[in-house]
Amino acid sequence: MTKKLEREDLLKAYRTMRTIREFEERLHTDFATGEIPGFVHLYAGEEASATGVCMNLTAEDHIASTHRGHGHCIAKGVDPVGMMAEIWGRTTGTCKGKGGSMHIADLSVGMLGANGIVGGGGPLVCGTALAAKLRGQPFVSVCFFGDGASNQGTIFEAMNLASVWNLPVIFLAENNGYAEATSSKFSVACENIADRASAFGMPGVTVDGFDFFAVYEAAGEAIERARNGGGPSLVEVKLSRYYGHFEGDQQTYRAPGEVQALRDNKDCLMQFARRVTQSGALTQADLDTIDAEVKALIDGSVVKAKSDPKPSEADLLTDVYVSY
Amino acid sequence: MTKKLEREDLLKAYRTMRTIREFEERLHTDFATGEIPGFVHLYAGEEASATGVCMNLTAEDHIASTHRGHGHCIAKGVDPVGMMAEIWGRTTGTCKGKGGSMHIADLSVGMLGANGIVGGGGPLVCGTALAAKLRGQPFVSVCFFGDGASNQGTIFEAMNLASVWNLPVIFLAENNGYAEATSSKFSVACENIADRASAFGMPGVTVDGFDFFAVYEAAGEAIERARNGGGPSLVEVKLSRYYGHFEGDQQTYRAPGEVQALRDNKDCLMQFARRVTQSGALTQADLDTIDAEVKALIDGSVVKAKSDPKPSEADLLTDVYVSY
Amino acid sequence: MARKITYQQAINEALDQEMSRDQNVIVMGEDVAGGEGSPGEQDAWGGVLGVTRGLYHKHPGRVIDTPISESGYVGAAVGAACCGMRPVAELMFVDFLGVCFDQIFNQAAKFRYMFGGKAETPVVIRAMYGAGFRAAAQHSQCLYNIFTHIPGLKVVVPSNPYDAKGLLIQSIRDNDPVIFLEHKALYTMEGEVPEELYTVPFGEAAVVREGNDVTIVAIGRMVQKAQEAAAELQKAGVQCEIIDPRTTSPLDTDTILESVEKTGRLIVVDESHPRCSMASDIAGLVAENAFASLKAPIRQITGPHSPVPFSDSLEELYIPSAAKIVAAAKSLKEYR
Amino acid sequence: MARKITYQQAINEALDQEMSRDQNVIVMGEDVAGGEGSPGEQDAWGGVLGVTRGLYHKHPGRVIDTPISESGYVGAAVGAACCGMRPVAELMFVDFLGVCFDQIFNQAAKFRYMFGGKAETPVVIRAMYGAGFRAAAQHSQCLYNIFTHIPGLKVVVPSNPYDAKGLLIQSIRDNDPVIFLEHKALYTMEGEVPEELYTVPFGEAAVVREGNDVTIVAIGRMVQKAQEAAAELQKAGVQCEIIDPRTTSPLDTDTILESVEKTGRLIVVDESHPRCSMASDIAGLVAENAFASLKAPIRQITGPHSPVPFSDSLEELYIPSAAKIVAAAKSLKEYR
Ligand SMILES: Cc1ncc(C[n+]2csc(CCOP(=O)(O)OP(=O)(O)O)c2C)c(N)n1
Ligand SMILES: Cc1ncc(C[n+]2csc(CCOP(=O)(O)OP(=O)(O)O)c2C)c(N)n1
Ligand SMILES: [Mg+2]
Ligand SMILES: [Mg+2]
Repeated sequence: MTKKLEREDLLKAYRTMRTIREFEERLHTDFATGEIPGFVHLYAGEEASATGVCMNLTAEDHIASTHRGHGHCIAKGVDPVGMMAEIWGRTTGTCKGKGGSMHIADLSVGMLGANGIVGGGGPLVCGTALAAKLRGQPFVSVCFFGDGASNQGTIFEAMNLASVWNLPVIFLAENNGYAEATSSKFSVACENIADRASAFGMPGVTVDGFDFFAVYEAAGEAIERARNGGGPSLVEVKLSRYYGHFEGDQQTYRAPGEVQALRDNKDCLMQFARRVTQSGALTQADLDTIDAEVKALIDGSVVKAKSDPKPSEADLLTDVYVSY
Repeated sequence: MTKKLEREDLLKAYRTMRTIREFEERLHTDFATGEIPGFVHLYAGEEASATGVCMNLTAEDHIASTHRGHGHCIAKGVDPVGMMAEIWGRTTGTCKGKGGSMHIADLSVGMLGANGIVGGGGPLVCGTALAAKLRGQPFVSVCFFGDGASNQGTIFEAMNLASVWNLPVIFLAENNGYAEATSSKFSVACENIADRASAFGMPGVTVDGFDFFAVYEAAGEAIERARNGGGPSLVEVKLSRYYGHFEGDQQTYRAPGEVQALRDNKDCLMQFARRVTQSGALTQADLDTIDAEVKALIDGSVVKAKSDPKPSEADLLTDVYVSY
Repeated sequence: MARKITYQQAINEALDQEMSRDQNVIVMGEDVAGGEGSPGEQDAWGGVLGVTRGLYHKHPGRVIDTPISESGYVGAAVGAACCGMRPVAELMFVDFLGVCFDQIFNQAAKFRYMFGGKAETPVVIRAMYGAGFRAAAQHSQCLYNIFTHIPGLKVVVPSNPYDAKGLLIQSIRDNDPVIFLEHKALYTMEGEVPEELYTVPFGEAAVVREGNDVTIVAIGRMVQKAQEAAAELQKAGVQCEIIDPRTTSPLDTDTILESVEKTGRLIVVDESHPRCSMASDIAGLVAENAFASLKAPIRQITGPHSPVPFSDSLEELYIPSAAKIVAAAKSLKEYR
Repeated sequence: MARKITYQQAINEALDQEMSRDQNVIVMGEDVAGGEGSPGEQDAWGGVLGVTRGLYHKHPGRVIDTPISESGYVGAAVGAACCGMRPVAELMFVDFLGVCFDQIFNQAAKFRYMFGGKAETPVVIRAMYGAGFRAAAQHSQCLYNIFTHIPGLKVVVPSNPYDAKGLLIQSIRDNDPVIFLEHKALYTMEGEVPEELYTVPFGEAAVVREGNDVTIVAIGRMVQKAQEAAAELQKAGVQCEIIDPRTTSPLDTDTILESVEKTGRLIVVDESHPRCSMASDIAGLVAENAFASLKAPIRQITGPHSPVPFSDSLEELYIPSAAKIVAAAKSLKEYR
């Protein structure tokens, strides 16, 4: 049984989801001004996944993320202010401006990095999990990956390896239906990604990724099993991204109205708010307070990012090696 | 239904299996003299697999093979005399002495090459199958791979790709229980390799690889389905190699008596001979004739290989490119 | 030949025209067919930056989307080439070679030799390379050095629209495996490009500018930087000869050596990292074969020995600049 | 230090002693633990050529067999390194980098930089390289060039048992990702090796032989060829200075440049293919930084631009020979 969610937990979950949403909506707006450099892949719409999973984790647990990594970072505890500065290419960024959106990492909170290489995280979490296992520590590792990534050899190899070594790893497939413009119905040769679990001798389950509580429960179960030496699991969450593959993508490959319908009917924040207020666990005022605080936080992060300095020539060649 | 085996077919099957066996036994003997260069991985014991599969194929069909490729080559119709010369490093070899045991290929009979890279053949057969499909030709492609290779990312990717593109490919897993010294019970995280088929939306079946007829039937069914546009299949044959991973391997990782027991009780040639003579389909004299002819062929191939010339300086830089 | 189109359009046109000419030409890659299986508009994308857009409808069945399985589909392209197809596989960013390199360098590149000359593998692998997009360390590399090192591969680095079209057509018709690298910062570059089919041969460098003082060999996008520098240097009385090798393998060594024999001074400009680079390759070539003509040290101007940084402030410092070339040329001219 | 052991034993000993000293050191790879799950003798193998044999019993639980999933387990080693382990992953043959290169060059090599200095990845990847075993095109390559090109990696190419031990210990203790390459033809080479732990630092070349006429920089196994040649040349009155860089990244440029400043002549001997090679790298270095001292062209002696052939008759022609070095040195000495 996963831990029951107390008031504090619910507040935290909501705050996390709202922070991610606000962060992404703000980036969407700011990107349109042309000021934000590089590629930005937004996580808006998928907040319940990162949050539902990471609510089961501590800073000693590890996660590996993807190109669409902002949500995972925030949920795992990376400071959004540093993240915003990073995305704006500032020295105050999480990675001092050298990584950018696709490479935000913070090992101090167990965040192994967004990753520009689809499927890159699978092998890495086998390593962090192996370390925990060899040291006799009860830490688990989670690899987030997409439906597109589910066809990458690294992910398959990692699932087999985790099973063979009986590692505390959760393979968390975020099936948002698309890899860039390509449908997962085309690219994944079986019905559900979770069906692949049996090929690697592990349990697999598919859950509604718009429902924070469903994700929290399913991931929690897998994480608890892993923590107790029960080995790896595959958890598939079905969800959707609201924005394009990256900013600039017009999404004409999607059905007209597809996103709007999801926003209107399935939105994870909306569902969460309805459920916790209807059950009386939280009040609308609780949520409004968080909304306001989060908005201020993100606004502030942008103001700061814009005025923070960019790295200079002296930074170009530092940190290639520890020593050389 | 796979084609019924007539007398000529049975003679051909036996001749193929006997040729492989004789070829490999002879290499085993000759390797011990120290005269044969490089790495040699023998197929002895596994003849029913290559033969049972390739009896369903024509020269227009393609196969991709492995480091343990001699059997696949012979069964697909590569000339054993050229192969022997190749293994001895002679200009008269199938690859003019430039490839050696691990790279014997003959595209004129649809043999895409042994492969020094475990799992290398999976992607390649997706290409030959795609070509046939685009051209509207009824040709199939078979990828032979081992239990060890079944954990390589390339094989997983190829299975998914073949399924997504609905290609006429048969993934033929030769599960001989070991990858070098490592057990397939350790390395393959599910019970049977064939269990992985469902992860890629294709049928999977496991058969006794000592039984030529079982392999012939199972592969035949999958091949016919593929020829008729029914897409890829995974066929696992369980079998054993009699010799070490490569020549020189003492096989101390195997149970004492393991190989001898298989030779005594399961040998594919023995079983085949018993069945066809008992049913009256062939006589012992038929088989003896083939044995003698094969022995003469292989003896002759060695004599020839030993006296054939080695390549010379003029050959070193030819055939790197078609033109450069 | 007054028509001007972009580098990106030139590539699209080469693919289109070759597909029309030869049914064996197929295009495959992620989203090259616009997003297979998706419910909206067909051919919505044409690869990530739209380079193959429009081919899907013109060449039904021959523009093929793939799962994100680079080893799988690049290897499939190699296999298809073995039986006479002429596949053009798109690797999107060359930085992704790490997930499919085996199929390129151990399979495609070596078949012909390993098989004693009995195989032809006319596959083309297209990929974007280069810095300047704020795309950071995993989406900004050059990596042509790695391909150039491998016998059996040919490596093409067009620097302008005309060459892009002619070299891509040559790549498709060529009977060996070809790595065709497109600098992403050149996609919008315009230039005169004939409408008809033509080829630019491999191993023939272009002398982009003639001059007697310093030879500048520049790769891909760096040709532009060399041209900027040369215009500047002209004012300072330094006459540069600019050579664009167009293909790094085969390399037109004669043109390079002849130029250095004339000028006695060499700068190589290569956006990639410095170690075991095209810069060092050409420097080594000249130090061995035109030594007697050299009047000054050979200068290599490359990106630094560091990953490509994200922040624009750093990335601009990272990329070799015209200013560096100017300074190097002047110092060579003054060298005694 | 009179004890003599082989190169292979030196590597085994370094692993053994480091594993005893530091519990964070683990060894993983195919059959390095002798064949997990098999019914017969335990620790039957120790990697394919027995290099890790015996470690399994001495260090229970820390010598770990893997499936044939190089991306998987090399990446796992990288991930484990990120949280303070010191994994030594064996890639068996370096030729297999093509199935796991991404985890090495885009992940391990770039973490520190991409993450703004906030990561350490002390992973070691051991692999065999080189020709001479009649192992043909996919099991005989050098490929150190490729690793050397990549910023963030360190690349080690020991040429003798003493260095093998000391450099491997340094590799394990080093806080950056290290590629440790073992020439398979050196495994049986004997040499004096101290029993105690010691390190050989990175970026410090060994001057293997002193001489005034020609500098020979030789990589890995080529140091032996250079020594053979130097002995021969001595008789002909040509005094060679032989430099073994020991690590190609970092490279001890000072020792190389100082030597060329003394001799004025350089030969680089590199078993790999010629293009974008260590041979060209060092030639380029010297042509830029010791130009004024050069009395003759820089000669590169490498394997040819072809895959490694199988037949012994061809493979012997493929590998750079002492005779070629002798001829080159003589021609440089006579160069006017
Ligand atoms: C190895 C590799 N191949 C291709 C890409 C380009 N690419 C980046 S994201 C992406 C789609 C990923 O789809 P999915 O895994 O479903 O994640 P999503 O974007 O839907 O979150 C692709 C093809 C890449 N970065 N790395
Ligand atoms: C990519 C790669 N990894 C490792 C090897 C080394 N290797 C050669 S054969 C082999 C074992 C293969 O086992 P399996 O697939 O079961 O085939 P079998 O030898 O049993 O026929 C290994 C590990 C290789 N050649 N290529
Ligand atoms: Mg997706
Ligand atoms: Mg096996």
